[in-house]
Amino acid sequence: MNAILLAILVLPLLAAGALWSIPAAIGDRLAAAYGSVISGLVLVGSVLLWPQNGGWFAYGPQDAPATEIDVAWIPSLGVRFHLGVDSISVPLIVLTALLTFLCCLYSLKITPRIGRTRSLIALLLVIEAGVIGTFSALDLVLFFVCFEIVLIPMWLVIDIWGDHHDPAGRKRAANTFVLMTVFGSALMLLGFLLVQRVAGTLDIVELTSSPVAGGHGIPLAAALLIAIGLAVKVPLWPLHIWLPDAHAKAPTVGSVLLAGVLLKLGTYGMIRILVPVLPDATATIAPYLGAFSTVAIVAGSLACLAQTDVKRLIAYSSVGHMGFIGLGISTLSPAGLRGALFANIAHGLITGLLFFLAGAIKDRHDTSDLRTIGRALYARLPRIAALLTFACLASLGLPGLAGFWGEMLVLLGAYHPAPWLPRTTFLVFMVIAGLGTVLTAAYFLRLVRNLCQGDPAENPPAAFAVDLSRIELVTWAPLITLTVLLGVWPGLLLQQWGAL
Amino acid sequence: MPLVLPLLLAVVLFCIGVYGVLARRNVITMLMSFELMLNAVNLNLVAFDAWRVDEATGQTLAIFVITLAAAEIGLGLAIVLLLFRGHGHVDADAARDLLEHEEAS
Amino acid sequence: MIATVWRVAGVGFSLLILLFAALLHGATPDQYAFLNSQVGDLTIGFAVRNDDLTVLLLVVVGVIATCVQVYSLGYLHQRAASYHALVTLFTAAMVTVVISDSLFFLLIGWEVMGACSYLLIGHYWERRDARSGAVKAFLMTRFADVGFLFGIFVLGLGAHTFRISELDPARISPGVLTTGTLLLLVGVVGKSAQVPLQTWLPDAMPGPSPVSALIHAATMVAAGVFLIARMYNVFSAAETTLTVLAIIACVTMLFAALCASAAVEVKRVLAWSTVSQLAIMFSALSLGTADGRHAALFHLVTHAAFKGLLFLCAGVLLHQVGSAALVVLRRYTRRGKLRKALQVTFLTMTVGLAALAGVPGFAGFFSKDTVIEAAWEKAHDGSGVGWVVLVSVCLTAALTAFYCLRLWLWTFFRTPALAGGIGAFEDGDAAADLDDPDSSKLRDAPWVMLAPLVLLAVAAIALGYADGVHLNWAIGLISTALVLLGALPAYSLWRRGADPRPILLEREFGVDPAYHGLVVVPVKWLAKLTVAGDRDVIGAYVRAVGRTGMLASQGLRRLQTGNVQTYLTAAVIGVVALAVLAGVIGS
Amino acid sequence: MTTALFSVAGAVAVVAAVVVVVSRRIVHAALWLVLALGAVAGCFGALHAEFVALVQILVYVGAIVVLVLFALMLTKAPTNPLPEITSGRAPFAAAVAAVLALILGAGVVLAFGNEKIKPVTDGSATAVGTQVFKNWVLPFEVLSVLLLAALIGAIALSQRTESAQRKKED
Repeated sequence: MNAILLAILVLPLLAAGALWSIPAAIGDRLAAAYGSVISGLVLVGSVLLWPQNGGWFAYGPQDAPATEIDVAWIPSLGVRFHLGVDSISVPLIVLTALLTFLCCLYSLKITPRIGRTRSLIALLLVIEAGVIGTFSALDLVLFFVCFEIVLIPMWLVIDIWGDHHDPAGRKRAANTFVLMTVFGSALMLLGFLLVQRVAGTLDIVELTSSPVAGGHGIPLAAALLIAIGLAVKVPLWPLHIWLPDAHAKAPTVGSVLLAGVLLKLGTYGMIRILVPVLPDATATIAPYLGAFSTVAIVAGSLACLAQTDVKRLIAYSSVGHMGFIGLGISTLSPAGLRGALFANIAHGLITGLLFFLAGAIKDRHDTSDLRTIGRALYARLPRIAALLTFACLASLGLPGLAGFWGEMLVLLGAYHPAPWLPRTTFLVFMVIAGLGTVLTAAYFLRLVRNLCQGDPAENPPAAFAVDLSRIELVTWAPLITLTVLLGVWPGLLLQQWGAL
Repeated sequence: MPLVLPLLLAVVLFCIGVYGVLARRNVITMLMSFELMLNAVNLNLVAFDAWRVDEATGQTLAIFVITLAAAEIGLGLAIVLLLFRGHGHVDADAARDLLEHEEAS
Repeated sequence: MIATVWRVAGVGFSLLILLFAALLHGATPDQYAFLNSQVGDLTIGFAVRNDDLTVLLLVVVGVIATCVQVYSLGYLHQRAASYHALVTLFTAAMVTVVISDSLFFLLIGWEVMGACSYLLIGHYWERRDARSGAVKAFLMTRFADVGFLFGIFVLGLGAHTFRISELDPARISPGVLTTGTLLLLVGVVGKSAQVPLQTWLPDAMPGPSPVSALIHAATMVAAGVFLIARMYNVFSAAETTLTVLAIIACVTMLFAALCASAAVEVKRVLAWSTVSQLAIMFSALSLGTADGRHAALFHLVTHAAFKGLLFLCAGVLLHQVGSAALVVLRRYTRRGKLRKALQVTFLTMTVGLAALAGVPGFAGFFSKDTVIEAAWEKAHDGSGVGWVVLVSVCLTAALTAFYCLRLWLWTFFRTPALAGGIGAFEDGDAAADLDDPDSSKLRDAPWVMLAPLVLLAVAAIALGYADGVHLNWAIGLISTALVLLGALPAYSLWRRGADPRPILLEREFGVDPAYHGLVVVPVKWLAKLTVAGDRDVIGAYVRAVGRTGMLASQGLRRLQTGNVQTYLTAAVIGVVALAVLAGVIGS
Repeated sequence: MTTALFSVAGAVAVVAAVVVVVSRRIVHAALWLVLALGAVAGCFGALHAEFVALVQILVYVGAIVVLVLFALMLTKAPTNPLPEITSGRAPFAAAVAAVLALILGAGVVLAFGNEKIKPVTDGSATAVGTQVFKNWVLPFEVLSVLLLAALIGAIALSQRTESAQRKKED
């Protein structure tokens, strides 16, 4: 198992290096095929890692992570190269591998107009390695390093392959993205160092089994720094300002990975580090975290209602959905945390699908502006429009699809938060978040109404608009299947997280 | 003779040299001020040589410094000449080729 | 090709439900849980159950769905594949609700129904009213469903189980019970379009008529009644909730009946009548007695038959005439064409309206009498709720008779007073009095559409006797008198060719504009405010940080004067400062 | 005796140095530099470091100042007084120099305030030469290389390159 873990971490990196070292003239198709093979292997490997006996070590120190690699790395600083996966991280790793694989597959036929697919594929592989590293790191410094590794390739992806109509805009979006997230991770590193100072170790397993006690002073400062640093990545309102621009300007595959995977780094970090390592301090800040998450739910949904750009709209919807995840974490209750974990996966699948669809619509109309695209997509692109409606319904949390269970468990957690949290406050959050789901429904229905429905006579079909192509069907089918599967069988994931 | 006498003289000479280097516009005057500063150093060396009563080490070093000064002034004046050829003046204030320009961003 | 597959699948699925119901009939009540997972100490998962209520509802759903699917074969040709698929899914969702024993499983069916109704109401998405009606339906029910979800939390955590069969009111504290049931009631009110969440149902009328029949007769709106009947032991233990339910039901039935008497479109009249009839069922449930539950379910079944019938008839009108607006229908009627051309439709619709109005001998009469009887018994025990329900139902019975007769007369009969005039519906329609429409091509619908009509018409009569006739003659007489009381003014007004529609009723008490002003407009403003806030407040901070960096770097660049002496001065100062610092630290 | 001699020479050196840095005529400044360096040589002499004093006069007065004067000629320096011989930061520079003098002076006085010295025991060329060739051979050789390098550098710098000339002709 350790070999597999190491392999899925190293293989994409080596493959990316190999891809860069061969001449640029190998052709886009070949590069994409190569990327597909590599990421497909990683996907297989990550599925093999799926823990047989689910255990959530973060809450039971006696349960060691299922798979572990632990060697000294920088002995003088006490930093170890400590990797391990358990039932929290494996689903996220599988999600990462799946989305990267689908992005590579998608690039076989559909690539950004800027070209240079070879480098794009290589960067995607680097991102994959970085994300998997973050999800499997069990050392704070290693976590930080992997967290940072992801940033630069994504910055390049937005900067180089972004919206070809707006070079200045995509550069600005990329810079805002990288600067804000680097700012956040700098704060996070400070927090880690404070933890190290108090606890004397950087090892997450050790820290989890003997957490830093105390909800004031240095632990509180550390928790605040880590929470803010991770909240930039989540992104939590009001630190979300980089997100809409980055998503709107990024290429389709970039948006998919950004929304599907990168946002999860923040929430994963909260669950992996903040909650178990600094339990008392987290309890102190949890009501504030919950409050900001609730504001994010409402503000994100409201902002969606006034968007005129389909990609921006979906980006803002991520703010709302990540708000749900933040609320779930802040409840510190079994239901809330499981809801957050579930919503992580569900959001990755559904928003990934939504961004694929938005990208498809954008490619066909050469713009993502709702007014320019026009209406009556049901008549012009019936299959894509139907899939869009499906994805919207899934995203607004329709029971029976994946989006529901996460939100439901989060609300359940808010109804019944951890006993040491102020219950009334969380009840208020629950009610506001519940109303936020109505707003969520409102903006998705508005999107469907303004995009899919309408009089076909007034919106004649574009000449080049082709409905669902085969590669699109192939890449989207897994996402659709998993959305439905997780919707009707949430136990598939919930059982992994065991009983408390 | 008190030791502070040559030392204080050296301090005064050195600071006059510093003033000259910092304040004068003519590059040649600046070089001359450098010479004053080097002389102050030499004075120190010789004074401490006398104080320590050892075998003329300070004097030797003073000789070395004088040699260095000769080399320095030779090179310095060559640069001054180059500056003059390039710009037509030897004004340190006007020689601002190192200035960061606004539009350079 | 795909459309054919879905057509066959749709009809087949409906028949399968009937078969399933037949198999379950008489089987011992049983439950079965599956796909469970533990979250903390709670079990979240699915469960199904089988009892009399399940079988009853399965039969109702099966029959109505079969009728609707068959009817749709003739009715709908545009986008038939997606239509039949969605209707099938809709039916499946209702079946889920009916067979579910887990609150979450029920919620899945409950909300999938909402989504399907959204998609089906928006079937004619070219039309503006269909689009907005669909969105409105989904959002209002979704809003209510949030309350429903919270109700599940409260009850589920209170009783420590999410299984309906394990919810024991005796083991739940009264406060939790009241809160939970009230929250569930919010969901029920939204789903069944009761006051104050009633406005979506009339606006859902642009959807295809068979879908309206399905929504109104057997599935979506009936789900609310079903839910309370299913959890009747919990609800009847919560006195406050029942009182609230009674008040809501009584207000709704009168409100909706008044609105129905002023509506000028056949489907809108029927929609309001549905709201009103559902309220009657809720009022019966709010009595909290076994009789009340029985009456409500009896009314639910008869109502499913005659309301399904009526909507399918309205569908025929729409299909054959092209519109169900009274003003259009009058153009045919004034030559007496409509009744003759659409004979079967006329006859079946007459049966349906008679059943709705509660004409003695028809199914509606018997079921309504059961409700009145249950209310009377409750009132007799000295319950205020019983009296309120009794009076409201009686008033509603009269009003129902009024609007049924009005609809029947104005749709199918020439007004003697106007002698062929269009009547009182032409205001606002400039083309109303132009030349006659070409009515020579007007003929009755194909047999696939008529067969369900006939079947349901038979049911609308026969179902009244299915429960065993145990008529209380006094109540029967009183309700007959009430029907007459309502019918007479309708007849006399029609005779005079007048159709007074009070402005308040015609605008449906101004609830919709009020909601628009109170909810939609502020939300739009808030949305704009949020975007502006993101751009001009939060974004401004971010931009300001960037700009500060740029300014600082420009300021630092100024220091690079290019003057050697400046650099030297700075260096000397630095040396001096360091020396001083060293001295200070050293000392 | 030596103290008096040293004081006189030192006073002359300070006055001459001040005139060097404040003089309005650059050529005068160069000539005052001769006096200042000569006075420093006198100081060396007062300390009985004869060889250093001689080298000071030879190299500084004889070579360096002459070089400076040549440079003044080559750069066509005006011989008449200049209105602006100092830049605007002269007062600031004076302040910096004064502060530096204060700190250094205070440090020197605090550190060596009570020390007395006698003139150097042996300031003859023999003593210095012995030192140079006994203990400082390697630095001495390196210094010779440095001088050579400076020589070559000065030539290279002051020579007009062909390309520069061509540029000028264009």
